[in-house]
Amino acid sequence: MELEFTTRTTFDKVGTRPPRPDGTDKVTGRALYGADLAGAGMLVGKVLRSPHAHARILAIDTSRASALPGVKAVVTRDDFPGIGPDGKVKGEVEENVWDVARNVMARDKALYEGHAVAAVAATSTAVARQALKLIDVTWQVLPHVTDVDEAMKPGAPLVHEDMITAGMDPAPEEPSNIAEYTRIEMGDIEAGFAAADVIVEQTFRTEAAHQGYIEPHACVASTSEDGVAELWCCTQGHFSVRDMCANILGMDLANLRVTSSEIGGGFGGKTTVFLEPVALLLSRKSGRPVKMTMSRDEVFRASGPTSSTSITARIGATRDGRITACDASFRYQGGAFPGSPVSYGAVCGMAPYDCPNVVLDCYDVVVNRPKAAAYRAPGAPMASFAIESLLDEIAGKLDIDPVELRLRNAVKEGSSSVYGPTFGAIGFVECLEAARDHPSLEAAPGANRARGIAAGFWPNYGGQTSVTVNVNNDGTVLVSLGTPDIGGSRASMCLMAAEELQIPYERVKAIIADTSALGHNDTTGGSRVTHSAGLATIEASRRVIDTMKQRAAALWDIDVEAVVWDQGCVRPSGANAGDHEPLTFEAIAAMAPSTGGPIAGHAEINAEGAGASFAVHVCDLEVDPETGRVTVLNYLAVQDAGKAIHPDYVEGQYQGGVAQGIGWALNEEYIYGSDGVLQNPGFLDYRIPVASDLPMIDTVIVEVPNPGHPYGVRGVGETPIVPPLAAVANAVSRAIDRRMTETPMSPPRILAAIDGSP
Amino acid sequence: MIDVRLGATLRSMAGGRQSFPVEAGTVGQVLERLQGAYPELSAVLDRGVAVSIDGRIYRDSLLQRVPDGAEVYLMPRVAGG
Amino acid sequence: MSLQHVTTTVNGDAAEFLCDATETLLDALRDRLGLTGSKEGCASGDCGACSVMLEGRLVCACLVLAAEADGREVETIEGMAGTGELHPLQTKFLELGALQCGVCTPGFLVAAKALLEEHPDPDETEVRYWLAGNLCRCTGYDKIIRAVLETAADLRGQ
Amino acid sequence: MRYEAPRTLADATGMLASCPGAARVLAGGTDLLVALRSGLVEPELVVDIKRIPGMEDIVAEDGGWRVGAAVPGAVLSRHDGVRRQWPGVVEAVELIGSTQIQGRATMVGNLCNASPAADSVPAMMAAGALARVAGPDGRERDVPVGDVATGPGITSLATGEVVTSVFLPEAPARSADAYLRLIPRTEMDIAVVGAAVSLTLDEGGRCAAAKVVLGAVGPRALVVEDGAAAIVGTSLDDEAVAALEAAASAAAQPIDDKRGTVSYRRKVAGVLARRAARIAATRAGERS
Repeated sequence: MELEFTTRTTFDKVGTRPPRPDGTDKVTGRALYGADLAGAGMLVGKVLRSPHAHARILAIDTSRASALPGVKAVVTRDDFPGIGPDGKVKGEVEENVWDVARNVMARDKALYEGHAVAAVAATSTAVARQALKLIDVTWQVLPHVTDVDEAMKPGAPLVHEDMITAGMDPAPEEPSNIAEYTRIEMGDIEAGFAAADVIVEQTFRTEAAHQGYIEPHACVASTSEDGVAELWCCTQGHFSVRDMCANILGMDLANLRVTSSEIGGGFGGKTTVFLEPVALLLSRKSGRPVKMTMSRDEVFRASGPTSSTSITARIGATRDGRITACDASFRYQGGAFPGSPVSYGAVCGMAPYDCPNVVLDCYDVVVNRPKAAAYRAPGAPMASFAIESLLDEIAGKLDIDPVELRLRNAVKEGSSSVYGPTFGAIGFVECLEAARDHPSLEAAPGANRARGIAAGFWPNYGGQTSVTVNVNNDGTVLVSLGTPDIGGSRASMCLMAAEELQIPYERVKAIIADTSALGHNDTTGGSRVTHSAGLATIEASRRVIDTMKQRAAALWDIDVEAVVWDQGCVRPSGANAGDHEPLTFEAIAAMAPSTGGPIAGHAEINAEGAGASFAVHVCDLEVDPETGRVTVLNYLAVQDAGKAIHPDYVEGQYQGGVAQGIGWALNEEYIYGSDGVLQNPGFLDYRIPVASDLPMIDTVIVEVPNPGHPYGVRGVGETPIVPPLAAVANAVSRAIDRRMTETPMSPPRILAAIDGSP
Repeated sequence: MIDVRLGATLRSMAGGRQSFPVEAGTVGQVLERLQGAYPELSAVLDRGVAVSIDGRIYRDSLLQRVPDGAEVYLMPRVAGG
Repeated sequence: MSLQHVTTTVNGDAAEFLCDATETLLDALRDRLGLTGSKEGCASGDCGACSVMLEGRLVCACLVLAAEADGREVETIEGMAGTGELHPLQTKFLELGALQCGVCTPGFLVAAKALLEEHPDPDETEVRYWLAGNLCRCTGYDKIIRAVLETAADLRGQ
Repeated sequence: MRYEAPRTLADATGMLASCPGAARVLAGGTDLLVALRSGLVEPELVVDIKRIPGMEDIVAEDGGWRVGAAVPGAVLSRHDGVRRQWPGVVEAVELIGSTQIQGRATMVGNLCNASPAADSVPAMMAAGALARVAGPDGRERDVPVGDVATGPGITSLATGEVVTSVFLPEAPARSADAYLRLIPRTEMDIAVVGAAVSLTLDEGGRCAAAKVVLGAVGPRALVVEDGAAAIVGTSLDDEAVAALEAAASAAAQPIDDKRGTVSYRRKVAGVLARRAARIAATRAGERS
């Protein structure tokens, strides 16, 4: 379906900051999250996880566990139907379900420390824990590898013994840990470097970060004897949970109804399944509802952190600061299965710049770590760390202001993107100018202090969306959405419906409906919801208006073409329309039962036309030269939102992305021991920023409307985490006069750089 | 005639050729006719692609019209966090 | 396994429950008393999502044994609003959009209320350090800190 | 597991002594509950000592202060008397965890947990504090706090023994203490390095006596005699504090682990000792 619209620029309600419809439940503790549901006869499910980084499972004996009083079901790999790599996929599943199935429960080998190998359902947590201790697994421990560069070396332990690198011509004959190779190429790289007056080259490394959502994964599954099942869980996409679970368990989609609870953060980490198929199986075997929750250490060890990376990049530029060439090698590990976001990352790193000659080599590598999941702008922050650091080096060598250097190379409408197509309306130049002109840039840093600047990009996407707008007889409106609300999207949908319907915001409420109530909705992710669900909400609202116009026309006995919708009323229009009193939205709603029945609008769309969002960040910080500790003093995030529907939550996305990025830059990391065991699976030693670590985070919302949305909306959630690694690194590097090339830039690492030791 | 180009991330998968002319009126026809006419694109098409038409990216819109002379790129499908 | 009988006061009401000796106060609140407003984010005292008041002192309910609550008074997020009326902190959090996913919000509100009762006029640094045991991954803390400072000013009548 | 909350010390020590399996004392519980939850310890008995009279009291004694084993940080840090005499001890206790942790965690618990990185232990040692230990036979003994922990997670306490209080002696005139630690964040971390200095100035402002103690750079807190010697008799001029810094770095016996490297800890031990000495001297000067 092709939606017809022209992008609006003046608004009555959109752009205001009313309280969110789900807010009161959230400030009173009433809102129900994944672990908050309880049912009669509910069992507790727990997972036994591999203590080894890499080990063959020779045998699993569950007899002692099954015999323990209170244990109602035990499942292992033998209970999972085999899905071949060509397994038929039901519904919309982006991920390779075969890999997801093997990640959910180990088959022949445990591929990382924390990989699930068995699960039990019991009458209490204590019994379930005891039962796990009674499961006997016979292991053959294998050599392991957790580092991306080590994993690529010939002779490295093979995570999958039969994996041949895809994308190489000719295909290699020997298996390796390189799952896929992609080359991104444009122009003439040799000529590009030949034209350069200055060339900079460095190798960069970033350690894996975790999304760090505060709510651990949780679900309740209930399966009846007839095979019909219900699942309640915290997820970014209950439709895709349904589709993945049904695939893994061989169920019909109609037999599984999934309800998304309130969700306590996701950032990409709740776009796949971990516990859900296991809970459904345990429920099927026990005949009772089963609740499963991850402990925090399970979240770190066995959900989906992001990739660690190793990147070598070289950029050339002319004396006047024009980038002439970039070649780079991006090496990302995606954990124990293929699918690291390496090529997205590579593209996003260079996308802000008009560079005619590019070669980007991308390696998707497997290692003995948990399977990477999406994390906010997957792959982009690491690539931008490398590219934006090198741009700062060029700015330094050429003595050009770093914002000015970026302005000289910034893509604009009509520029070719590094990934091919020509950019439409984008706001990168506007963001750079807003950053340059912002008053916070006037304050000059002092001793041991410095400022860092970096840009970021994310393309955003649309996707399948289904929304219903129901009009009640009292004139209030209920919007049913299928995209879980993580950061306030219900408020934005209510604003857009109220804007279209020209009724007060307070008269509109929104809920997240379950998978039985709406058509398919893609997952909340990729910064798509305000754009796509917004588009569908607007479309559904317009259908409500169409129906209201039809009702009024019928009532007045005139053609529907002779009525117009104007300021929340249906009015007759034109010479022959007669002299009828306008009917308000409320009046038509009240007459609905006697004029044809309920009034509802719905839209089932595949939203296209997502608009890319660019950002520019400015970080001021101070380094303690004797300890290497960093204090962030000021931070400014400028980003193009297209149109901010609810500015509080747009600012909140910018500020939240900045905080996560600062954490990743300074302290967050996965630390593995030589045994391949994660050493810091908790919030004590996986150090996400606390309130006292951060300053206020200043924001500027740039609004260059996206022509692909009736209100000009661009997604905003991903881009804010792209620039901070480089913004912080550029500031630290200036403060200590040494280039920092690794994250996290922890105090020991910074002090080592200051002292010149390795 | 529509000149379909490969986005940068896909070029290495198709033996270096970058431009593939086809007669087509919709995205669905574009993909179907590419499949028939250019066996070297099978690896690209099998992995699933998005299609950029004049800078706007379409992921699953086989029915989308493609104007004659439009800038058309095949792209990898991107989701996000 | 024999269970222990605990008599306590929760949000001003008498409450009794049976629990295993290893259960925490958080387990008891959520699983025995159905008060799921206090959240388990870590079970190790690092995230503050289970912040409650025990005998008038701010604590993490995950670091208190349920049996310890015998004869003690507990206040949770569920007791924060008055009858039909939100606490000024709750109102301000809504007004300023000081929450996104909302799972840390109960802990922040309980902790912030304790702060304002002890320090009615905190500066930004004091608020940040007082709330350093409450992790938020969505907001970058900015709007939360502003909401607490603004509520403090409102309560002082400024 | 059994939970008991005895009302007398004799009951507590008796229960602990007679328990055939592993038994643990519960005061603030901020370490014990984490260990319980993770399955690191599975005691048969947990004895909550908070209902024993006196355990939550801070009492003046011989010009100093006796701090009960169940006094949480939140109470200690509001105690003006202790803070006036031993500001470094109080700031060390205040650094343990968040506001919520402060509502529970106790100085004695920090001592008996025997972590090499315990914040309050170097500060208590620099203050010359004594731990009072009660045994099941009804006898009490006082031991220097530095003798309680003998290694990571290991104490010198016998079965059935409980530390009931810590005595902070009267601080001499013109003396003060300070404690600094290095953590990557500003809060919610375990010390990578900790340094406590207490010192006394003479009437001329020169350092008459000093104690320097380091945390997190050895299997237990380390007394740096050479560091104290480097500043005693000086006016804490640059040369003297540089000697202190060098002595502290030399004395440190750190390990490489997830929280820091040997070279980093060694260097920062010196930096923090120097900075803590300067703070202590300034405070002492203000008190003369």
